Amino acid sequence: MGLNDATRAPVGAAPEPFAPDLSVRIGPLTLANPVGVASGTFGYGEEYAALLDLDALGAVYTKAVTVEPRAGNPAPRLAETPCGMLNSIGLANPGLVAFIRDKLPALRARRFRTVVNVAGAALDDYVRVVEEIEAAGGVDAYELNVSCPNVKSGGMAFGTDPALVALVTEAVRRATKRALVVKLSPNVTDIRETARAAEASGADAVSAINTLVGMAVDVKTRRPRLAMKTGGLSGPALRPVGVAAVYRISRAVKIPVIGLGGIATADDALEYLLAGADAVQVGTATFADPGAALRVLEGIEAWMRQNRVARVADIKGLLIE
Amino acid sequence: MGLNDATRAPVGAAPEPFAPDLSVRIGPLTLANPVGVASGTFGYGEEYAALLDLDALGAVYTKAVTVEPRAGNPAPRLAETPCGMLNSIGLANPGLVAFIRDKLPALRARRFRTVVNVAGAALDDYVRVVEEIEAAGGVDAYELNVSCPNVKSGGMAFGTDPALVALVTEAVRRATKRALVVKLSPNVTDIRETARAAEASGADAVSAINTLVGMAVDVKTRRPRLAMKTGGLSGPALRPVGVAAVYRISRAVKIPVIGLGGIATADDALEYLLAGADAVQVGTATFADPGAALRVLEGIEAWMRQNRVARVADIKGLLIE
Amino acid sequence: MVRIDTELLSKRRVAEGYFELRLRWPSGAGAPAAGQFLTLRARGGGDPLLRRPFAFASHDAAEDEATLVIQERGSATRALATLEPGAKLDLLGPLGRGFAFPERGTEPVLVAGGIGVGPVLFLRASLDAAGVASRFILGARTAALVPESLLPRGAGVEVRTDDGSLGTRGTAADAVAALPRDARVALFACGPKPMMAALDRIAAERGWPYQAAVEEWMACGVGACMGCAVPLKGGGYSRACADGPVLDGRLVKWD
Amino acid sequence: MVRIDTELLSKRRVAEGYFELRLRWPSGAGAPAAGQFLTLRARGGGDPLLRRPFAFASHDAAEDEATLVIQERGSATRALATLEPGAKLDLLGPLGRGFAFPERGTEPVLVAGGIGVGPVLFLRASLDAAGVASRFILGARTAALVPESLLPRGAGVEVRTDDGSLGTRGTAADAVAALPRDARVALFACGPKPMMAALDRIAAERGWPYQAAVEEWMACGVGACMGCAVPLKGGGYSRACADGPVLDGRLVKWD
Ligand SMILES: Cc1cc2nc3c(=O)[nH]c(=O)nc-3n(C[C@H](O)[C@H](O)[C@H](O)COP(=O)(O)OP(=O)(O)OC[C@H]3O[C@@H](n4cnc5c(N)ncnc54)[C@H](O)[C@@H]3O)c2cc1C
Ligand SMILES: Cc1cc2nc3c(=O)[nH]c(=O)nc-3n(C[C@H](O)[C@H](O)[C@H](O)COP(=O)(O)OP(=O)(O)OC[C@H]3O[C@@H](n4cnc5c(N)ncnc54)[C@H](O)[C@@H]3O)c2cc1C
Ligand SMILES: Cc1cc2nc3c(=O)[nH]c(=O)nc-3n(C[C@H](O)[C@H](O)[C@H](O)COP(=O)(O)O)c2cc1C
Ligand SMILES: Cc1cc2nc3c(=O)[nH]c(=O)nc-3n(C[C@H](O)[C@H](O)[C@H](O)COP(=O)(O)O)c2cc1C
Ligand code: FES
Ligand code: FES
Repeated sequence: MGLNDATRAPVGAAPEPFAPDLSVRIGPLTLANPVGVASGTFGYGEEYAALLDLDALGAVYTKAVTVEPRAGNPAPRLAETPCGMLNSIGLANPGLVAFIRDKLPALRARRFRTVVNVAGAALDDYVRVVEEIEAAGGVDAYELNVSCPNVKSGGMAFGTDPALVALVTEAVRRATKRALVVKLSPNVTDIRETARAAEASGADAVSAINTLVGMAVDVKTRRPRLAMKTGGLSGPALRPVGVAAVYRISRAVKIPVIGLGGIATADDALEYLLAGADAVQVGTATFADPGAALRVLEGIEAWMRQNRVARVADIKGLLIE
Repeated sequence: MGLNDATRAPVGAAPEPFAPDLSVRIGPLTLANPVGVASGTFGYGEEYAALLDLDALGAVYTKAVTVEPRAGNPAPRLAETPCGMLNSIGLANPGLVAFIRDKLPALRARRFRTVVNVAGAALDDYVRVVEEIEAAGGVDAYELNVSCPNVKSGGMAFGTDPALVALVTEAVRRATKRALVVKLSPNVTDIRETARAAEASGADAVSAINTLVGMAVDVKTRRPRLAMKTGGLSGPALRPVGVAAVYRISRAVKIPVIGLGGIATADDALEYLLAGADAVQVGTATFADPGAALRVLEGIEAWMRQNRVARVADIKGLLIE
Repeated sequence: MVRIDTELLSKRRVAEGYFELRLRWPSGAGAPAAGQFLTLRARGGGDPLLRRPFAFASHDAAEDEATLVIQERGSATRALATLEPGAKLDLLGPLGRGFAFPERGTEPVLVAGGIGVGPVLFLRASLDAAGVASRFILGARTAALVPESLLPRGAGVEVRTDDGSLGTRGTAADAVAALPRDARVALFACGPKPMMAALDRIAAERGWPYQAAVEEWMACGVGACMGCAVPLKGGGYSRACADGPVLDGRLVKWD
Repeated sequence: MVRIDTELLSKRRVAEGYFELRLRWPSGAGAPAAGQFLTLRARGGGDPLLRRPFAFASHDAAEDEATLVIQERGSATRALATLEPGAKLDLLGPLGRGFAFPERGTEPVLVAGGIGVGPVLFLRASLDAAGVASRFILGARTAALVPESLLPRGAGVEVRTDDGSLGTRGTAADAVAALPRDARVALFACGPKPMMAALDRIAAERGWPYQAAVEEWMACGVGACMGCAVPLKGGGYSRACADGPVLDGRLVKWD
């Protein structure tokens, strides 16, 4: 691995061809590149098919799948905040059966890696979703959403207690040999504890961060902007919180860390990779620019070329502390 | 208390004169109005004296005072982030003796209420700062900074553990009869627990929130933007987190809640007041607009007039849930 | 559905706080139908963060042009109001499902309330082009909020204002209620919720079909985020962006 | 120190990526001294959030005007570069402590590196006005980065470029090192840290006084936040905004 600050390269010197290796390993799975699209912001892939080359993505993390169909929370479910947004979707999804019947075939036909985001109200729900999708086949990995702040009796309790994170991780671990990612909540005192619990219980990677609990009030109508009052904050506003989380987690566990939260540009993603992430996800930024994830990918590749970084996994070693 | 949506008032009808009562009670203390300037963003008041009428402020929350003088953290200490900023000042302050000698006389001469923000590395430090300032006299209240994320062996440990919050609150409570505010950290799983601990231990109010732990990396230099790597996120970006915290705390405790985090306009402050705050502080916004706090105050007063709200404490009752 | 960088051709004020934007809409982008919308990115950077949805108010395939009618409400629409011809626009569209053509034998009644006028004007023009006669009712608070220059020419155009400052005093729903009960009306509407709810009551009572273009906060605009939920009477939700914005108004829970 | 809303009078490009802003600076705002700065709010709203500091490059009390020399670096300076005369500016100043006049009997040597040129030009003009002769040395990477039209007229003006494309090849510090060791030089400088550090070594070795204008990230600009800490050799920090920006260069820890 060499580092060659291209800004200092002698003017006119043609750089010799250099092809960085963009692939990333997550347990048994190899992603073609480090850039995925975040759960809940990209449906099940097809919604954005007209707008970008889906197969160029490293991975699609699906909207959460639960055992039963869920209609989701009352409206309004969205509110914009400074450089960010709040959502209280409430895990709206067609449920396990419809997912397997209606969404899986299209996902199977794609070249990108499919990571199914799994949620539930109880431990058995997580296991059941994974078992039945395993039986159906055709996905590449699971991401356990133990951290969604929008469901009262659901994810949040799991995600903030290391012992519960361990329980759910262990149980799902027994149900699949595929790559297992545990998605961590930032709404905790020390995110390293839940990360360590996931690692010790067999997770192949952790992803961080899910949304922060937030609220906004419409002063004119004097009502909370979301029907559920509080929701999850995402977008550039929370990027510093995500980068700090990834920095800390990556120094506390040995498994890969998938960084997300406010990534909109290649520089944003490189912040995460330098801070210790092995891969990244682009969420809210897709809403503003449907091609954001691909532009992030191109920018990472260009940066690696320019700086002659051979492998994505080498980037974290370049942080000067 | 009446509510009269002025936007629906018949055109041309002159509103009858209406003078809202802006005062706010915090334990034994009455603030002339609900708007203060947040600790660490306004020095000890005099720095901004040329730029606004200090005496119009409801309160000045001073930069933290510690027993010993502190030089603070290495530079750089600041970084800008989307709609926010990171700081790692490290409680730089002249120390207790110099505070009493050099800063207190000017504070005493002012009409605004002085709330001394107190920090320390150990329980005794908090008590000592309060005892000696009590002996010197001339301040109106104390705000215990048990939540500063920038000092390794300091505030953070206190602020995230309800038992420690209780300990330090009790100890300081014995040292003063003046209004005692405990400033809570948002870097916890459930901020209601630390709020309840403060209430049960004799605090007259809690203030929320302090900064969130965050980090930013300069991709060009490949270094963390702050010398201390992580720092505290403040500014509009984190306002939704603060509003949610205040909403939850205000439903968990009976003592007043002082809301802050990202307030830049009167509407921002009204979000907090509707969500359950009894008073507010303006922090980072002062950097962009030195007169921000006074404009917030004017806007709150105008809104109260327009909506015929008699007392600040009535505002929280107007939230339609 | 495409994302394109295109440009503003002209802008003009059409009522108090309302303006019409004419923009280049290249044929490769696909022809929008009445009721469909686009989303627009107001400014680079993080603030405002989300794209903003606006309904097409017209489309001219021969000229590669489309128009929007926009009301200044907040930061993004204020920024739009200051744009000059030639300004670059980042657009995504056409999105969503537009109005379905009225069944043969029905009498189409088009109802626009306030800023809902754009898609209803577009529908009127489409019906005109197909040789289908329709009634056009516009409701507004006051005369200053009526974009008179945009109103369709021809028969069957009626304006109601709350204060009677233009046209008949009253609401658009009053005008609909005044239609003969036994007419075979097909309602098409876009406007504020109270108006939409009033039309729903009339439609239910009289058994009229009712195509309603709804408005909800949106994040993705393409059906991926489940953010734009419109509650249904039977329980559950439709997505304004992908199942709508034109929904069966009699299934929507309006209050 | 005041906060004022004032306006841009003119803008001109003075080197590659450098431009000079001429702005209205009313007499009521207080006369700035060389080395003092102002902060400027780039845009309303939250992004960019903080005011940006810039040194005064000149002040004309008779005309109520001041100038800044600015380099495009990021979002705020890029936004400034697009402003047109008449644009409103939200300014706070004059801030900080400027250069102290040289002691009688010393030979003032003024050293500017890169974008540090503004305050050094201002100092030169102030000394000229006081009838004090000074040497002016400007260092830049290459000719394109030298704002030639701004360079002082008269004797003792020297330009050095790293690549020799204008003036002598070499750095500004080389030029200072070449001065006679036993001259009673008083150094005044503003520029990048490596240059400032090199001057410190020369000043220390030869016992020359050294007034250094420093640059640090700022939040408040008025001494209230402790954000702009400049580390000192003896331990502790000075605040760039309130103790500086002109500090005793021999006390600053430059690396
Ligand atoms: C399918 C669809 C079609 C639309 N067509 C048009 C159109 O043709 N012309 C037009 O002017 N507007 C239309 N709108 C509304 C338009 O999207 C909003 O006015 C715009 O997003 C406001 O952005 P802003 O930044 O100016 O205001 P903001 O600062 O975001 O909001 C200002 C205020 O406007 C209200 N508001 C804004 N957006 C919405 C919304 N989506 N739902 C409910 N209330 C809202 C809120 O009360 C808010 O407080 C449409 C919306 C949808 C969903
Ligand atoms: C007292 C003082 C006087 C100054 N005088 C001038 C002047 O006369 N002319 C001029 O062009 N600039 C001057 N500066 C620097 C100027 O403030 C910055 O260039 C400006 O804030 C950049 O804002 P931005 O949004 O364009 O760039 P940003 O996007 O904020 O930053 C772009 C890059 O510039 C660098 N940078 C920006 N600000 C600073 C800083 N304060 N310290 C170190 N590195 C920084 C960083 O590497 C950053 O990555 C001065 C700074 C200070 C503290
Ligand atoms: C509308 C929306 C829906 C989301 N739904 C889910 C979900 O179903 N499961 C999940 O694990 N995370 C969900 N998230 C969280 C995102 O995957 C991501 O963790 C978060 O938004 C931060 O990243 P961002 O700032 O790039 O959006 C959702 C986020 C948004 C904005
Ligand atoms: C530069 C800076 C210094 C701060 N110093 C202190 C401090 O000494 N004590 C404290 O309790 N909070 C301190 N804070 C936190 C603020 O008082 C406030 O809680 C936080 O910034 C959120 O409010 P805001 O978004 O309005 O700034 C500091 C914040 C900033 C930005
Ligand atoms: S806005 Fe995303 S589903 Fe409709
Ligand atoms: S910038 Fe706040 S003390 Fe200098």
